[in-house]
Amino acid sequence: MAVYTHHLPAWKKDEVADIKKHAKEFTLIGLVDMYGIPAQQVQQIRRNLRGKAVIKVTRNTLIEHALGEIGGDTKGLTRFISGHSAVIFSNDNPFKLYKQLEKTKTKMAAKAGETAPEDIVIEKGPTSFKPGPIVGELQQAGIPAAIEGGKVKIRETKTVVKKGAVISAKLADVLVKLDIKPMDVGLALQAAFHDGSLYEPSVLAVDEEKILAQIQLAGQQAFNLSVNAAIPTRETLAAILTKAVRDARGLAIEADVYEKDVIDAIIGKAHRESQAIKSLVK
Amino acid sequence: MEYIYAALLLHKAGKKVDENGVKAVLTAAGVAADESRIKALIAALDGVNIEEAISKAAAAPVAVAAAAP
Amino acid sequence: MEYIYAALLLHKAGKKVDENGVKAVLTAAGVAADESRIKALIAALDGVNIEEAISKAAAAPVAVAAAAP
Amino acid sequence: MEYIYAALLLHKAGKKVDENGVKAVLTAAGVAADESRIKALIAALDGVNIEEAISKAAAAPVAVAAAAP
Amino acid sequence: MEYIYAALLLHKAGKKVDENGVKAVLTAAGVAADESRIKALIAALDGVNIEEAISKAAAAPVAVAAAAP
Amino acid sequence: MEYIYAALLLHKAGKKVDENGVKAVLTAAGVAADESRIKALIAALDGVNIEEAISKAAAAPVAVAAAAP
Amino acid sequence: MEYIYAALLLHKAGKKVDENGVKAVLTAAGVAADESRIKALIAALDGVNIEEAISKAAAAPVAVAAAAP
Repeated sequence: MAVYTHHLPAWKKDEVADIKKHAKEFTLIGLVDMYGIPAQQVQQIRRNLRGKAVIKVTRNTLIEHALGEIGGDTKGLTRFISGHSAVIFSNDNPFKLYKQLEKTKTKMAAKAGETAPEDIVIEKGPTSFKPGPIVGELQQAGIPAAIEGGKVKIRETKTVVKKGAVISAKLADVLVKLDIKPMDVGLALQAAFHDGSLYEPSVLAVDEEKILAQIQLAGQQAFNLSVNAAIPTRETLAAILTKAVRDARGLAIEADVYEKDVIDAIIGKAHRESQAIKSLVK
Repeated sequence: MEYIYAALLLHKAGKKVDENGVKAVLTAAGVAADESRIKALIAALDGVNIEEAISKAAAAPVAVAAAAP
Repeated sequence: MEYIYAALLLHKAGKKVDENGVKAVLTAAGVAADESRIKALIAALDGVNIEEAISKAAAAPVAVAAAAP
Repeated sequence: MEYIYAALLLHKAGKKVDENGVKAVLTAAGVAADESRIKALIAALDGVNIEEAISKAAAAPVAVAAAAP
Repeated sequence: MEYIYAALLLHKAGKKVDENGVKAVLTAAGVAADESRIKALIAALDGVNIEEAISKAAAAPVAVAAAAP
Repeated sequence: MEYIYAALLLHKAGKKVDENGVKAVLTAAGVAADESRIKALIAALDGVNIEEAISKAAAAPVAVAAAAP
Repeated sequence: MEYIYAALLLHKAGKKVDENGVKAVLTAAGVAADESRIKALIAALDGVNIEEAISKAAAAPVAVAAAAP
């Protein structure tokens, strides 16, 4: 791949200058893979990212050229350029951008030879098909179809392709007919440069459930510490008082300290004990 | 708990739950009754509807179980 | 319940739960003790671990509540 | 409950829970301490492992719950 | 917890729960009261409904069972 | 958990939970803050109602306590 | 609660939970740290096994409110 350092035509110079300008305006510069995304969907994605990210589609050579001119560590992005790369700019941090891009993914029909992103399961039950060659097509694709009551029916729920397996031409064809769209299509972040560091997608997929669970745990720990160590805060003092009183009541009931506040409970305890013995005696 | 059982026994027998009664019952059981605890018990029971306290105790566990969704 | 209360009173006071004890306690409470009922009670309690039976009674409702999903 | 609070205050502060201590604490709080109630409290707590009693009570919350409507 | 019990004691005795009161009670219990802890407690008490917190202590265990999903 | 505590500290203090804030807090605590982990945390918290997440937590221990028979 | 989180942060980071540490963390979070509250926190934590205190469930009144049908 040749790198044109001189004699670029004016429009190419403009493209390179545009990338460099954006790189100055945004804190994040990254590469996304546009492979296989229909133009219409690219428009939709751009709309969804408005205000959050800008996508610049241009020739790979020009992207490489611009990255070279920006220089420094940003140049490290060059090695992630692939056949259908576009440049993405954002002021979000790379994790947020990754999240945004994940959200813009939409479901599309599978093409023959594509890999199933998850188990594809056909539910049993009636279909809208009228009896005809479709029954044979379904059966050939491994779907247990039959005619029942003048309608085509799937006899039993079946996993037609496992996650990671290749979708055959026949299956792709019937999936379209069944209106099943198993493919997640969207911009895939190839790499991002932000705040002096290069981020690869492998580190950008954050387990948010885990972080939320940790937030809950931390909240619980702080509450426990405050109450158990009797450290009064505005939020926990009521709970501390309640615990202190509950402990006091518990002690009074356990130790038979006859006080007005707990005499009900002591009578209750005696009653339950008596019931237990009564049930043994009959 | 022996003090409260003495009180419950008197109550169930339809007797007045007072210091003398509790003391007599405890003594019959061979317990060296502590006057101050008897006094405290009678004071705590003053104004308490024992029957009601018992029926609440009987109802509570059912309510707990029923309340669990 | 008077007979049960009397038995538990003796038990809680650390005394032997026997016919004489129950009778003495009931009498002190002004109850006309029925010898045959006392005998039946003592017979029924024979071999029973009262402490265990009581603690099970206290724990049971909690278990019910906790088990309800 | 103020007598219980006084006892727990002393206990949590690592002090001996005795009549003098309870009386001093109650008096400082402006409570006209009743000698007999203090005696009853100390008698009831005699031989009781306070920490254990509290955690035992916490484990059997239904006993407490009986009073709840 | 001794600071908390001092506050509860004052409240129950119908006294104002303030720095002087808490300090006096703790001192009577033989505790070398920490001024900063007293201040923190009094500051946190501002806006807390003590009576409500107390009444929850009796009711809470039922909620425990009900809250278990 | 240090990163989480730092975020919650900022949140409770009414401050914005952002990269600079978390980094400053961690550094002050003597933790060698990892930029990438901070960025990941901030991204994960984006759009999360922290108060709600925490209050769910406050309810949790009760359920846990109830479940342990 | 920010003081509690500061203490938890230092503890989890393996640092000593002392006045200087807490103050530094709070200041970094942009909190105007109150010396007296910090002192109170440190005094309250004295002798406390933090690991144990954070994992021991303390029943939350929040659950009570949530459970009320």
